[in-house]
Amino acid sequence: MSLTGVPILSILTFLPLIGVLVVAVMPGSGPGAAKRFWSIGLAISLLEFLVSIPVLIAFDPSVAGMQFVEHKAWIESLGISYSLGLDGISLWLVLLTTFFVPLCILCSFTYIQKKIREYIISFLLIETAMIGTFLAMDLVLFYVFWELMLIPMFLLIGVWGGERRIYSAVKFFLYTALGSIFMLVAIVVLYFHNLETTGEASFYLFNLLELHIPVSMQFWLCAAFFLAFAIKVPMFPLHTWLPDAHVEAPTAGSVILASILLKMGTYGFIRFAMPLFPYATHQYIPLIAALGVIAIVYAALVSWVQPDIKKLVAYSSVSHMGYVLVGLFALNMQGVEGGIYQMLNHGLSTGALFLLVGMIYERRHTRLMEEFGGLAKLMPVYATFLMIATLASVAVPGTNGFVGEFLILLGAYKSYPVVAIIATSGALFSVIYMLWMYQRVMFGPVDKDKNSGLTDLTWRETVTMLPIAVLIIIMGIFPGLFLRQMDASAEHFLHTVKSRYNMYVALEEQRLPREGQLAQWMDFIPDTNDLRDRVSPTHGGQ
Amino acid sequence: MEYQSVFLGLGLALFLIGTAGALVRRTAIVVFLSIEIMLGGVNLVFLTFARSTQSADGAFMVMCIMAVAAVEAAVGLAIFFRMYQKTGSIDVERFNLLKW
Amino acid sequence: MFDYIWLIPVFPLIGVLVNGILGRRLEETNKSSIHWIACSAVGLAFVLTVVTFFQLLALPGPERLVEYVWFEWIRAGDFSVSIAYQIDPLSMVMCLFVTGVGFLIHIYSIGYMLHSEGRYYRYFTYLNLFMFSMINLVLANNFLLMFLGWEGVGMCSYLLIGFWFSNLDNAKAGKKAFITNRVGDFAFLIALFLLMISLGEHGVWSLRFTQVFEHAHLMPQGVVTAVCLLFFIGCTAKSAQIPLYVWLPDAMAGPTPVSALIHAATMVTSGIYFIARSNVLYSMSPLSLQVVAVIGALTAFMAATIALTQNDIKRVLAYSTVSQLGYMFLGLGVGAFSAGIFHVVTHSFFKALLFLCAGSVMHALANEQDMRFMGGLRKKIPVTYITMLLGTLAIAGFPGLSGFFSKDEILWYTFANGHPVLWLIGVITAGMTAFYMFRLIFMTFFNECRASQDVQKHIHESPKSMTVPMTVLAVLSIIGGAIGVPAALGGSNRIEHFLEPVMHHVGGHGHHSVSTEYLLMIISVVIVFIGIGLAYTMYVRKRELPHELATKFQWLYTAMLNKWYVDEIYSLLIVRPLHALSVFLWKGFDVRVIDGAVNGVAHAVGWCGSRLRIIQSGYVQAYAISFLFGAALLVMYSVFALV
Amino acid sequence: MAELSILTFFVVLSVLSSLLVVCTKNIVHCALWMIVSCIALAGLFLLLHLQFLAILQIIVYAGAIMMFILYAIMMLNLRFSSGPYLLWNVKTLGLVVLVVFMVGLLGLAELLPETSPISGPFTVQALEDIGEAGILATRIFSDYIIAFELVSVLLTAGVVGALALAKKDR
Repeated sequence: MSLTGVPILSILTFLPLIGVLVVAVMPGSGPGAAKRFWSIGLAISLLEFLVSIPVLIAFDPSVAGMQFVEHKAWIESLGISYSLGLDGISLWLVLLTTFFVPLCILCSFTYIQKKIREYIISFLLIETAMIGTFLAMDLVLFYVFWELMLIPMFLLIGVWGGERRIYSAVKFFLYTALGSIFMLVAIVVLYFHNLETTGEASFYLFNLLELHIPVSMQFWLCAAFFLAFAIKVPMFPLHTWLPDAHVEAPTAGSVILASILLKMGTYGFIRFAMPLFPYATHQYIPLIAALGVIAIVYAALVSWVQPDIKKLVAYSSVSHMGYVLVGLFALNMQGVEGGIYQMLNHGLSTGALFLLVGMIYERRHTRLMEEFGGLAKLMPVYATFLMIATLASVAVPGTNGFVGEFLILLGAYKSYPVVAIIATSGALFSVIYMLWMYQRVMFGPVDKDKNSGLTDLTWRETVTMLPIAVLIIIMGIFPGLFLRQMDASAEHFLHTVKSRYNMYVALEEQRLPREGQLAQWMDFIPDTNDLRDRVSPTHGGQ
Repeated sequence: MEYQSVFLGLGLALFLIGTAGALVRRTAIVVFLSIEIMLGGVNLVFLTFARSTQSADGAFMVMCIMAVAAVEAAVGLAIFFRMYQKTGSIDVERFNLLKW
Repeated sequence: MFDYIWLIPVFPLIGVLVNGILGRRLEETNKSSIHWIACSAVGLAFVLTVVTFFQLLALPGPERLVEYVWFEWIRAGDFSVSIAYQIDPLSMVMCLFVTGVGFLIHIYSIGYMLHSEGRYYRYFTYLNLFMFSMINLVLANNFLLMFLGWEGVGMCSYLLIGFWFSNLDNAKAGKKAFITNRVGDFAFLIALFLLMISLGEHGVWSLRFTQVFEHAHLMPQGVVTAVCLLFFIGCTAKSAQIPLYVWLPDAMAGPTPVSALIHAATMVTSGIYFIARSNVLYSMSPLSLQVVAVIGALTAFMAATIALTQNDIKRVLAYSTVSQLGYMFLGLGVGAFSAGIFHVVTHSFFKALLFLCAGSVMHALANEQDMRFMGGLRKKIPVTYITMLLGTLAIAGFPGLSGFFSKDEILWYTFANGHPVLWLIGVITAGMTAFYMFRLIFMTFFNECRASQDVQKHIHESPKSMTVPMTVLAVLSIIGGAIGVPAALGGSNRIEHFLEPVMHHVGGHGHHSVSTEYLLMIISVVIVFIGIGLAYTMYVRKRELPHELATKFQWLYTAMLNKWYVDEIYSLLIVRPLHALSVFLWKGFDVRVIDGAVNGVAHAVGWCGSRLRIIQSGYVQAYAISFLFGAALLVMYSVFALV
Repeated sequence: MAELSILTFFVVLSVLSSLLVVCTKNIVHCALWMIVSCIALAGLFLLLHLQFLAILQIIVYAGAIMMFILYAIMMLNLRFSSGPYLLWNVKTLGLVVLVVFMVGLLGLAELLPETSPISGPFTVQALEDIGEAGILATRIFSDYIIAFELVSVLLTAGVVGALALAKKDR
């Protein structure tokens, strides 16, 4: 299947935006209005999913670089371009997005009662933003989508959320915006550095990748990028927005937040921060690995003692994303592929968990574990789905979670064994909190009167859950279907980072012949030596 | 030009007097009058320089200022009128809606 | 020739899928079809295993190793692992009894579970899933697929222990089992990675058993020992050894057939299987073998002491299982790998039998488990009585029955390979085993019936579907020893020869004469008889004696009755501090420190604003003054700039 | 000499009347003194030989604007400005700042370099020949046409705005 000449990525990105327009002008009153909105929203998101299928089919796994590239000037005077591209790393994330949005809309039919039009608009808008973020190859374009994503999410939490929604929404917004501001500054600095050295104005990622960035500058730029992405991931200790946001957000909002939005952080690491600043990345490895592994253990322990199911799942997200970081920063094939795979796993299993939590919340209007008990007897189908999601979350072999965690740990053992050993304990703690939750909610006698009337999943809810459950198993048994698509890109990524790192190392050795060693941490605090960097070679590449 | 510094000094003095009045007085109309005095001082300076530099710009500027002053008077007095209708006073210290 | 072996695990999988998806409907319309599907799935797997076994037998000894790669599972970079199976004597022995005993217990379950509460289809789905995982565990040709089975059986065990989840205790027992197993898996995974990394340094990027064992000599001694010990921790969890045995007695909360299948015959022996499988590694590290032997012997002894005082019929059996597993590890630890496996096989026969009989007793007594409310059942349920007695004799090591041969083989190797102390512990344990097992028999089947009148009225023999598997297992318990009759008793020890290609031999026992072997055998037989006699005295003849002893050795009795307080100690030392730490991390650190800092920043900004807003007085003239002030500053600045 | 005395007279009158505008309590008197101040300023314009602007000053300021203000005062029936100041300390501060500002301005004026006269249309010759009204007229309709039109738009807008504001509510 060939897609030459079709701007498929633009279509993919902006199709939901067209949907927004359609929904915005629809007549919104009358008896069937709500139903009409839902069906249109669902139809558009399903259409989007269908559009993404040809991308998967036409995707050539043997190509390492970007595919379906669209590169046009946007604001020419500033060198801002409209460039989209897709490779093996973003392929699955995009598909995950298009896969989840219909499910999210499907699961909101009864949950959302007010402002349905606005709700669907927010959702479609966020879909555009998410896909755009995954596809953008120009830093400004990326930044635009990245920030665009914030607003609908802010609304989703703030308008359709729970009791403390305003606090949570503002917290979410400020946390994320804080990071983005630093990233914006870093982007601008990068741009001017590029302008200075090459005389060309460009925000295009692949132009900037050619750039030689002095080591001390790299250190700070990398810190700024890392901050933005680390907040999004979220990395310990910048994670406290997550539990609040998750608890207050409506179910579908939580799902989107956990399944897709968190991936932007790790995706940002892979796509931008690490290739652009390979030397600084290497310097940061101990820090990130340590924080990642702390997140794994810490969040697992904290989630163990949560009384609120949603909060428990939220903290488990932090733990799982810690794995992703540990994997990515291992900087070897297993770690990186495992990390990307774990991103998908986490999307599926945590998304499923949030959906399931939302389903009982809708029935009982509480999420406290102590309010439940014995649900397995009343809701067997629900219990089955929750069990599958739980098992995936605790990485039982045969589910997708295992493949990801195993590869990550394997990669981590190759790079930093001590970290990896501690990270392995996450597999133990995850069992503790997940089974604890499962037991408290599903097992035991039905001793609360309010619970005795609970009904099992409706067909609509079953339809929502079934694809996820099936995917969890398929990804656990046939990971090759997914991993093979990202092989070439992951290898290319590693090659880029490594080769550029080696180049910097060589330059650093030239720069510091006396010590005969690499620059250390202290060396990165700019001082008068800074001037030396400025006269260092300004060519890119080899 | 002879006496230039006298004219300039007078302009400055008028500006100062006007400013002081605008800052100090509480009745809105008097504040307004003080501002007119400030404008008068400015006008004088403009014209002095127009004469000494032989430029017509200053004179034109004075004409504009006069026009603006007229508009100001019209709109300002209308505002005072409204204020008075609403509160029964045109004391500027009573109007602090901009306060936190 | 072996291209069909992927079908062995797939049959149970089909059972899982069919019952799992259609089961709910089937249960309403056609309940019996559920067990037909499940049993035939396992039955077919068994038949196929037998066929494979004979095909393997047809091959000459050295060629008895066939690997079948089904499809690639995980590949990333230069690391790759496949779903692939390995047919060799060891995996065949394991697979044979796993599917065989599994099949029998599936049949037994029909009678046991048909009228029980809980979803019928769910039970068989889980049971089939267990079979699938177990078959993967024993047939896998690499560590990772084995780990899939390893975790899979743990998961099924969790699900099945908590099968009657309406009682929270059952669910908790299941959770405890899973978590304890995960503790072991933690060590297991570390060992796995360590193994891979250290072999990877030598360019061997593989988890295939054959590859790993072939290149094991490349690894330094210390690493091998570390790997072995870590693997062993995993095995202690799975096979219920000190210090991680605590989950197994609680696991008796599950349905009795499950206890028989998972917690007696198959899953708990996977630790032994694993060490036997990795005997190459263990042989390279004498230290780790030593540890295995000591832990095994200690566990055997300690579990036996606890079993002496328990009153719950299933708990006695559970502790006896722990004790017997200890024997097996003892056997492995002294280098008698085939003897360990031999005991696994015979144990699976008689212990499954014992559990099934216990289930039959409970079935007759309306699910009564406390032996103090049993007694006198000899006449009322004769088939159960006879089969259980046979099982008891087998486990006690009555000469000629299966347990005798396998246990004696282990004890003989222990002594022969130079561990007299461990041998002594083993022999004493054998005596205790005989004692508590006969205590069980006497309390259950002899004397008067102590059950309530209501229950007594309904005592009945179990249906055919239950008694037939029991009978089959009883027969196997009697004759099962025939596959390993030692040369000293005129046998040829067929199982040892069969397993020889897989096993790496450690030490030898050449310097001991046959007469020593006879002597040891006699000693242990005598001790066993002493144990039986003691039990007879205490529980049939002088029945006040146990009570007297209990009062006399009060502290000892209480400690044993409370299982040496191990659960409590764990709770105090590990669970509670961890929980307290977690609460602190959440409330003290997450909420107070991190969120406190975040909200603190917000409050600081808010405070500044509240101070600064005083400037915004709303008075026009005040604004004018500040405007003037700014203008003045600008003017002053330009003055000074010009100066 | 006569010029100097006239100049002195107007300067003194201007300063005095301005001060009285700022200081008198009676608002009507304030307005009246303002008219005097405007006339004094017009006299000074005359001394600068700018007759047209002097006339304009009298017509627009003293005539139109001040009449307007007087009407307003009458309509609002204002007499004296109200009691003690609320913000007297802030205002004192403001006066101090004002003085500083003025001193600064003077300093700035001293420090600025001497600007050489630009030769433009406002030469003495031209003023005598054409008169400044003529000069301005040609400029207004050539160079300043846009500004001029804008001012007229502003005036219109002001009128409309004043009407809208002063109109009674419904």
